Amino acid sequence: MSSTMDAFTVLAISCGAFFFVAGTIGLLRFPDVPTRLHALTKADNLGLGLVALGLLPQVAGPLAALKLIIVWLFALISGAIVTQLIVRAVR
Amino acid sequence: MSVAAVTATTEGYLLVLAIMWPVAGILVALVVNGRNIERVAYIVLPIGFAIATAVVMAVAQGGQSQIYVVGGWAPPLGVALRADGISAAMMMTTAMVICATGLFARGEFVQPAEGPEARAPYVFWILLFSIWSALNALVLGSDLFNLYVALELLTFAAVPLVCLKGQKETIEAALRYMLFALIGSVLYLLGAVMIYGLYGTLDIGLLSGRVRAEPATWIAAALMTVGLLAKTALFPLHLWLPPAHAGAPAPGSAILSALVVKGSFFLIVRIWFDAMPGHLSFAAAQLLAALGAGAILVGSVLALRQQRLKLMIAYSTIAQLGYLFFIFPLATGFAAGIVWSGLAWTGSWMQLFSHAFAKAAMFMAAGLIAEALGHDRIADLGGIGRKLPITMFAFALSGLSLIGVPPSGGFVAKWLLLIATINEGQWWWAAVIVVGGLLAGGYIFMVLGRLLADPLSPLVIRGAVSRSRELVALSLAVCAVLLGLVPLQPSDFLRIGR
Amino acid sequence: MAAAFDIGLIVLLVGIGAWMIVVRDVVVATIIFVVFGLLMAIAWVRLSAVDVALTEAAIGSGITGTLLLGAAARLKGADAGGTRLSFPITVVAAVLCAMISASLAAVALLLTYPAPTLAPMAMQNLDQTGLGNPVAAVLFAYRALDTLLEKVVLLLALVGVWSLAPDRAWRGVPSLDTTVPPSDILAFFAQILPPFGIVFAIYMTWTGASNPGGAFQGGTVLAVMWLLVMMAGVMRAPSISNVWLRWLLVAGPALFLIVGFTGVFIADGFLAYPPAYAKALIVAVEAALAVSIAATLGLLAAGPPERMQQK
Amino acid sequence: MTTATLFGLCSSALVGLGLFGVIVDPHPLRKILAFNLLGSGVFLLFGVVARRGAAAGLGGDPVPQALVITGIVVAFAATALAVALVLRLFEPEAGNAVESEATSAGLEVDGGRS
Repeated sequence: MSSTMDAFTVLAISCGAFFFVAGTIGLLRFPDVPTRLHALTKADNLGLGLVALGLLPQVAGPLAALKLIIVWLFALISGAIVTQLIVRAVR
Repeated sequence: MSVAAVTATTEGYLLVLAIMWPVAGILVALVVNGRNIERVAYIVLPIGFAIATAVVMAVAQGGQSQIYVVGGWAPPLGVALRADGISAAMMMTTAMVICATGLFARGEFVQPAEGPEARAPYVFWILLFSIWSALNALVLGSDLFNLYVALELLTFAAVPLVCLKGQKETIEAALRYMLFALIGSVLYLLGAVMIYGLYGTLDIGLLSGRVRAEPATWIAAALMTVGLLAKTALFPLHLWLPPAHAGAPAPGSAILSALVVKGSFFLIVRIWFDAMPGHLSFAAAQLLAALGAGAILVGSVLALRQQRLKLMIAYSTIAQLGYLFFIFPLATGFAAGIVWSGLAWTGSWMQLFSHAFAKAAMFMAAGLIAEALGHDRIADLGGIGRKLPITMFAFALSGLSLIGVPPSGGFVAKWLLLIATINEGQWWWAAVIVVGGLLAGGYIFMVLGRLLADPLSPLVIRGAVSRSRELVALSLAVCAVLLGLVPLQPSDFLRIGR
Repeated sequence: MAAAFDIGLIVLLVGIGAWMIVVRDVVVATIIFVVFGLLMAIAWVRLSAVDVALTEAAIGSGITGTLLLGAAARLKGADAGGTRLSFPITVVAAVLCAMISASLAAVALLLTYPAPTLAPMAMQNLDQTGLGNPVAAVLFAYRALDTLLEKVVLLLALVGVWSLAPDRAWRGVPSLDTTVPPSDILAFFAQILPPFGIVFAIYMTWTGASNPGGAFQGGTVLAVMWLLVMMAGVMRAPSISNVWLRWLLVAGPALFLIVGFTGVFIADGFLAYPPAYAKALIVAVEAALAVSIAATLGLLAAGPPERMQQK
Repeated sequence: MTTATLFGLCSSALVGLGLFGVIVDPHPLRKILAFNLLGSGVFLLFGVVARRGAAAGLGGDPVPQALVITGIVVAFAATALAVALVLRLFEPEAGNAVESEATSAGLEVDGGRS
């Protein structure tokens, strides 16, 4: 049982890491700030989500799992806000 | 409770009051309608003055330092306040100059009788209280981090004062001052944290017993000193001072030149004479004094070449600050092998106090002249001395003290320093003191000559100058002269607590 | 493993710091600075300083980032490039900075163990303060004078910022980035996030007495929430002569000062607390401070008033 | 090498970088950014000192940790004031409005450099 869960964790986090790498490449390679932010936020939101998902089987109880999901949700919201502010700043 | 290495004295509560009374003034001033802010000042200034007087009397009568342990938490865990002879004397000077400036500023920063609250008066009075609180905290503090907070308080109060008038040049000057000051305080903080890492305390009294002669200590002390030198505008870190001090409104210039730059100097003395006594090497002391000598020569020569009165006075501040740094080679008593050399110690502090009075008076006089004429071009000042005799007299008296003509505080200071150079066998500084006096004579008489000369064209007086404001400037100048009546010997009062 | 993580983090910190110094565009430099701040917060956790990590994330990166980003945006059109230093002076500066760096590194390597520490003393006296968090005990009991003076520093910085207002705009409102009209998306998020933010800020202030957190962190979160709703156009910036606003600014420091002087009569002296009531008094002071800090930081980031309020 | 020593070296590098930026960078806003980098370096040294002083069951000496919190807040206040000065100096509309006001106020004593 636990080895299945561990395999799931490894798989999900690896996928998450892949999205982070993709997002970072986008950040470095895309031509202007809006497209860079697009690449970064899309990929990183998904990446963070996958990392959180992968960690879910590893935590102690439902409360800790809820915490992880809340962390992801807040990261989503604050990421969206920060992106908006940055775009306003460069325009 | 922690080991009581430091115990409070009976009148110690006065020290807390000295710092917190102006703070209470700031808080009240922030919430009252701006129209009443001057009334707040009428309460804050006299009571603050009374507190300073009480501290001086307590220190003089007790013959020892007054100490207060804040919250009952003794150092190293807590923070103590300590008033020795030099802090008490600094507090008194500060109180006198600030109260005089308050009286002087009444004519300049008044809320309009009708209509809404105005910007400049509201800001000015709050800044004045803040500078007072910060200076008291600086001279009473005995904890390196507490002193850092006081330094920042002083900076944040001084910078807006520079650009209170709002012209572009003054904002530029304020920004440059701000950057110098920030780098200065960050370097100081860097040194302070190293000290904590080495000795586990920030308390100056405890440090004096723990400090070891080792490279890390020297690096920390050097960083703190360089940071404070930038704030004191010692040559060659003086570039920010002239536009900042000349650009401020007259009461602001008076405070900045007379008091604010001395706050960081005071802290340098605290570090080398109280936190690490006996650790200042001969070479380092000579270097500090050499920078001081450079300040005297460069500042005076530049003052001679100025076209504008306020800029000339600002450059003179750079020169006069230079003398203070002779305290390092002369007062540590290297030649005699004693830790304490009283003549130079007294001379340096006399220089600080007399310059504070004289320079405040001089900036006020310059402000009145500029107000009357609408400009401060030295070349076109001809004859204004006859229209404003009191102002001219104030300018002349303070000028004589800056030059060091007897009887004046400036004379006592420079004479004591001269004798000290001979006693210590460091005659080369004597030459600088003499040349500095001659150069000061040059720039003061250049202006005095103009003030008394026949006007090239009929003088147009733009605004009436209030008699009471002239008298404020004059009384400060008289204070500078009266300091010349103290006996020419080491002062016992300035020695209290060491 | 841990050492490898630390080294990686340090390389990142220094690399990003260097990038920030050399990168050409100011806005990009500011964004890099925000990232740097977040990495610093991780460094603070690695150094077992969770209180500082929270402060760094909230102030060092969050609100400073907002402030600088806004400023960079407003300076886009202006010609703000000062005069470049000549090459020899640049070299001298580089050598000087390298020397300072080297001497610091030397100090870091020279420091020996056992290191001096006040941790045991801070813990011994902790029960007299009634607090569970030693950092809070240092801030509000052992070294309360620093904290009180620092609050005055904050207020004074605000007066300094306000003093830069044009005379005609005194009593007016700060203009928060008027160049771009607020977008609907931002307004949407600015309505979702603040309720959570406020709850979090209150929790943070409350828990600071016994866990990492406290008035500074809580107040900063509140300030950021306030800034967010102002920048998104959900709520208007207040006039700086608003009486309520000025009372909010002063409330925290004033209560601190009053409690401090009360200590003269009911305890050992100024800023001393009677052990029985210490925790209650400190929590009350922290609560008032959090509100004042929020107002002060928010207004500091909003800048001086620039126009009169539209009726 | 311990964690504390590693971060000590990091702190020294940041201080050097920040100081260089403050001195050399011509753009005032970037000077302020560099000042914040310099500040972070200094604060990090506080963290190192605190970490070294770990004792009595604590992960670090609480005194320097508390001092850093104060320091970070003060650094923010400094940044805000400096940014306000820069904006006032370089924003075209604000600058013009000020000058006309200043001249109408009466005095023409300026603090310009000689």
